[in-house]
Amino acid sequence: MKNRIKLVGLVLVCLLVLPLLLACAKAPSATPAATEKVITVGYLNDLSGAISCCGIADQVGLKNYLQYIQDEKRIPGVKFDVVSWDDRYDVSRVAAGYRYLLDKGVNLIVTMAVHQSETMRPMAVADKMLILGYNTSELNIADPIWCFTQQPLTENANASFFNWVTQNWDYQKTGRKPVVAEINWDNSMGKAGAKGAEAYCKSLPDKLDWKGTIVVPPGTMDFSQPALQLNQWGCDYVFSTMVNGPTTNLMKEKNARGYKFQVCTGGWGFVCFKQSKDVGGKDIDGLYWISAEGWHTDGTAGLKLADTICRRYNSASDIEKLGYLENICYNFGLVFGMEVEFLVKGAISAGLDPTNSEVLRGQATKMKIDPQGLYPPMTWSNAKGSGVDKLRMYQIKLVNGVPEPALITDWFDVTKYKK
Amino acid sequence: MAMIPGDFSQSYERDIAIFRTKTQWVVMVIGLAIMLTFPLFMSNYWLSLFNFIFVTVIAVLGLHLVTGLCGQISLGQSALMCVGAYTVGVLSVKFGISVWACLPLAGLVTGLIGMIFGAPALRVKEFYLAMSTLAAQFIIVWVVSHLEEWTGGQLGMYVPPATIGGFSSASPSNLFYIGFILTIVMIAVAKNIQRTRVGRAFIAIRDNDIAAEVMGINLFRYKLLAFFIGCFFAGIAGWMWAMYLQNINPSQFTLKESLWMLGMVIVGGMGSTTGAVMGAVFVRGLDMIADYASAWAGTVFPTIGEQAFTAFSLIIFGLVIVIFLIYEPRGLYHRWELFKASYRLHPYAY
Amino acid sequence: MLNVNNIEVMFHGSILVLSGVSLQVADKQMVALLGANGAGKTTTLKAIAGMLHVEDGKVTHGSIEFDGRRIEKLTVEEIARLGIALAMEGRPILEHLNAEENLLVGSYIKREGANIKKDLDMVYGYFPRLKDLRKNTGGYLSGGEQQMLVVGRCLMMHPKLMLLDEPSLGLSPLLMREVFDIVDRIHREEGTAFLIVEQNAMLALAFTEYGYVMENGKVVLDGVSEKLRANEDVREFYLGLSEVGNKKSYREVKHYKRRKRWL
Amino acid sequence: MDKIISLIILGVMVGGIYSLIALGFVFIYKSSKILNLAHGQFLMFFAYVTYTLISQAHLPFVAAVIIVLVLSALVGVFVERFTIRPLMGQSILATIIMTFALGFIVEGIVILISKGYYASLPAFLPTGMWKLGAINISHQYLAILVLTLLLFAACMWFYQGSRAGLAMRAVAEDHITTASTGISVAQTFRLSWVIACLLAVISGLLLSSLYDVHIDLAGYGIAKGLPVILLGGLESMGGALVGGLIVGLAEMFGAGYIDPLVGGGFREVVPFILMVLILMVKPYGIFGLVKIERV
Repeated sequence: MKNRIKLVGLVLVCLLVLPLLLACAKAPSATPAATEKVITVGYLNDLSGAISCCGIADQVGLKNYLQYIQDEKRIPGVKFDVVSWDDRYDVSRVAAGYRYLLDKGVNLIVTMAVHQSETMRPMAVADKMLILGYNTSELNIADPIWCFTQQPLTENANASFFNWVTQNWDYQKTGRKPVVAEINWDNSMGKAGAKGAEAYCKSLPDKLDWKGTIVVPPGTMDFSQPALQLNQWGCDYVFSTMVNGPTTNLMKEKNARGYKFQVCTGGWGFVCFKQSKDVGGKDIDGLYWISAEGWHTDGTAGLKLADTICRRYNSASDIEKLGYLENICYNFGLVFGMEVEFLVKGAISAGLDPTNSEVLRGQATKMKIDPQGLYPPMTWSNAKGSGVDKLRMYQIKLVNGVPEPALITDWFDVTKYKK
Repeated sequence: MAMIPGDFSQSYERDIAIFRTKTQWVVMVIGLAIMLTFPLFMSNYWLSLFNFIFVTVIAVLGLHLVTGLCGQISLGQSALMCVGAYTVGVLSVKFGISVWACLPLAGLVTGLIGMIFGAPALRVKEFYLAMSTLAAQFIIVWVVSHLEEWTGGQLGMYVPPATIGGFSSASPSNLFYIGFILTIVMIAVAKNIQRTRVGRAFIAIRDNDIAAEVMGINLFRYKLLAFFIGCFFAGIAGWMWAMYLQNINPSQFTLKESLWMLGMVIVGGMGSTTGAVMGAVFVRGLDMIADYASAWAGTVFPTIGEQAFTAFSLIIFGLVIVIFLIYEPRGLYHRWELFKASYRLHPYAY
Repeated sequence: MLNVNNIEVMFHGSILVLSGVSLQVADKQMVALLGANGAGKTTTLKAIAGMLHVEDGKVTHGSIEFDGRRIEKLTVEEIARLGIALAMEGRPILEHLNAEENLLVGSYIKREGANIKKDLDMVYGYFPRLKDLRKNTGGYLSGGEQQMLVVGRCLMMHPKLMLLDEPSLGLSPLLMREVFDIVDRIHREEGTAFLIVEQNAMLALAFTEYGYVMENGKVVLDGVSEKLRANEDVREFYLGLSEVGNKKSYREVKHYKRRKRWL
Repeated sequence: MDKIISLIILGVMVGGIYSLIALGFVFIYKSSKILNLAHGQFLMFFAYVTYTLISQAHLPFVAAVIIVLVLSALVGVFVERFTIRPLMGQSILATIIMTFALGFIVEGIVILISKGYYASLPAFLPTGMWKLGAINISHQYLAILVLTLLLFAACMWFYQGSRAGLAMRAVAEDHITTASTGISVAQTFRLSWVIACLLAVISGLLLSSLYDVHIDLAGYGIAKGLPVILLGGLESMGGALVGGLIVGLAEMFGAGYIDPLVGGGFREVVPFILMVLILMVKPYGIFGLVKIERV
């Protein structure tokens, strides 16, 4: 008895002391071969929580693309390594994740949602760490900029959707304005989307009949009341700034009750075809992909490349089971990979050290990116540049099982509607 | 508390003293001095981990006073931290009050709000009380996220760092010193509350509140006081949290965190200040170790897939807590006491 | 039937509570176990009923036999199924269950469904008051009613041996008498053996056939109840009488005598 | 008017689902005074396993459900034996934290199985609806409501009318006293965990016929289950039913009428505000057992 107590006590003390011992040990640093530089990319996103359908495909895309660069020797002498952290869509885990990635010696961090980059921003500024985000808020891209964005501000994305509605609504034939509304998660993404949509729709009272935003807590499963409300409003179009999971629940509810409104999701509300198909079958209402100026100018080419890379690095059963090809987020992951490629290439061609986060940030703010024939030359949106305000929109349709984007709205400058 | 055989406490003061021997003092001072040198050689990673642990320790100490000492189960500690954090944010950003001045204010405001949610404690007991504090968790976060003009709502707000001259809490090493001092002060306060009249009244209420009332303890007053003090701690922790992240967002304060804080009190050992500190350090440390262990496990079994990381980290974390509770349901502190006792008595069995 | 053979009980692996306790209860016999507070009476009962492990205690020496079977290692419910029913001290009724459900809990180990009704009637026969209170919540019954309920619940088990721990605790003298009368009736009519722990030695000895006196974890005296009642020391310490009928002032009790005599 | 009636109907239907979730909590609480914080995870786990059996092993739905029911009974036995029984006699809070940690393990296992992906079970309940003017009643919700009521009736009968139920109530009151009457406490515990796991399977399946199965289901179980049982009273099945309906209705009306005024999300806090108000008047929930205190 006595010995057991002692033993357990010792083990406990050891457990408590272990962090201290670990602290004294050197942080594990990757030892690159003499000629090779290793760029460690930190990936912080949701891999198992509410938006996992996006995070997983995105991560696979990023990894595949970096592997592709390496295999094709597009940047000689540079190896890539990806370290991931799963934040389970829980903001309280983001700070821990940031620390973890930093400890793993990452050179830059790729992330997704706005709350993730926002939480990391003060620390990133202090540590001089470059963050590539997917979408952003105005607060996030205030000076000093350490967070860069791939996509429009959420509010702009939503505004551009309603812009599309005004362009395509047949006012003569119907003899009325389209009735529109939004349904959002009660979090940063949802609130930003609602703000943009409301500002836009209210600026065009003669073109849109804006009914308002329904806010549901993240994690909500039951959409019976929101669906009923949307139906009672008599909505024609409903834009959902929720990721695909909850949106499919809303669509299930809508289809089960035979409501008439059309649910559309897009912008950075992800396009996870696989799940939508599982739920809605052929009745997928509308999946829209809204991109900022400078990125995805030709979505078709991007999807074609995604097809090649995906088939090269993933087994057919995985592609089928997890539906990477049917998930636009896979494509977004590729774009992150391209961003990394552009930054590193730029740094090397300027004769700078690509493992230095500050150098990469410098490249991000001013570099011309070599498109390699995929994308036309463009500049990194200097945060408040046109990139986040000027948008175009594609509609994604499945053609023979392969998603094909069709351009439906060309450049649309959201700033025009802002006061 | 077991002492060296033959050495007895001969006065009441000595019996309730925190440090009863000179050795304890010396060990304590040396330990603290060593901790103070951490920023000299540790990386920012470890320092900010410590800062995170400081936040947790302060909040858990508050919960320890409410739940461990006074027996009022509270599931809203994380939300009350939210109140503290937003008090700093709103007062410093909207009203231009110095961040330092916000430190006591955060505690006071949180304490007062905590009293509102603690008020049902007079009528409501046990789990039902837990639920009125659970309501606090949801209501506070909802209110904060809807006072958009002040708090920025779900978009969150940035909080300026605390500065004196050139000293700014923005760097993890400076924040480490602030957090360190704050934690020591809060531990001392908690430990001393426990030793006073108030602390003894709390314990009486925990053990049998009807009997305590009969003995002349004003239940309402003391229960409210317990909530005030506990939430004051949460407010201080909230201040520290705001300094630690500098970006506060209502969704950072989750129910899961609140539940874990209760878990830390249990894992540490109910009713002991040292236990509360041990529990906070243990659970946070374990969380981190589980992450590292699962990253390793992920490289050993790469075929499992990308989610092995999360899955293993959850499983390892849960498993250690489960096994720990099976073998020591009375908490770390109890085990620590047994260990000390058997160590002192070595080589004699009894 | 029950043979407690020189048992030693230790708590927390270090605190010796009983040492060398031996007692026997024969078939259909009524036995009293007397002693001062802390003498180890309740612990003895708990050892027999297998409840020591709850308080981190165990029988470290000696044996307990029931119907020729060693039972000191069995669990509480196994012992209960052998036919030993323990009515613990402090009237442990199940508070939120009503009186009848409390009784039904006692019949749980019996498999035949039809007899339960008969058993209930039997218990109501002994305790007519319970029949009126049968839908009342147990926790709100009065002390005497709760005691009846406990005894009734044990009765539902049809035990061969019933262990009663302080059935008279906190009851008025009148109720005390009533409880003992009923116990006596049960003993006569059902043929149940009883081992009764009691502070009220006079009452207990009046109803039982044999008695044991415990002190400091040992059985110090035993004998036929009649003789014990006549025993000078028992009279002095437990009955508070020096001569028949005359009350004795406690001030005159010589405490050393106890030590001299019994150790 | 249509709106009110629609909201009432929705409230009752959704409330039925909440009651269904709460039933699992109440069952464990009634027999062992433990608040099983892992119930949400169990719901999700069994739904996932069913999905995996159907989609990966290509089993027919009924076979998959039978396998999962058997599995859940084993899980119940296992959980009781290795996590709950060692803590018998210890602080209840320790046991609750234990179930909380258990939830983490179950969540981890689910992530291992699901790899973070959503699952959608095939529809096994009647689809379609009745239209009464602007109001419509979905067959699926109705079927779930009916099944919930049947499940409640079965559980109530089990508790009030069966011998095992009586044993469970006795064990909940006092382990030692109950053991001294020959009832095996361990067996009773095991039975109650097995039944709770079976309930988790049934409610998990019913929930996943309405919604996608994913990690959020666990949190949903806790967030909706707890206010319901506290409103109704922790020990009362009838309370869980009534509490579920109250929460469902309150949420619907909160969302329908108050949300537009305060900017959304009010639905989430309505049950908690209601809960605090009701607890002030009835400290042990609407139908909860009042603690009998004698000093």
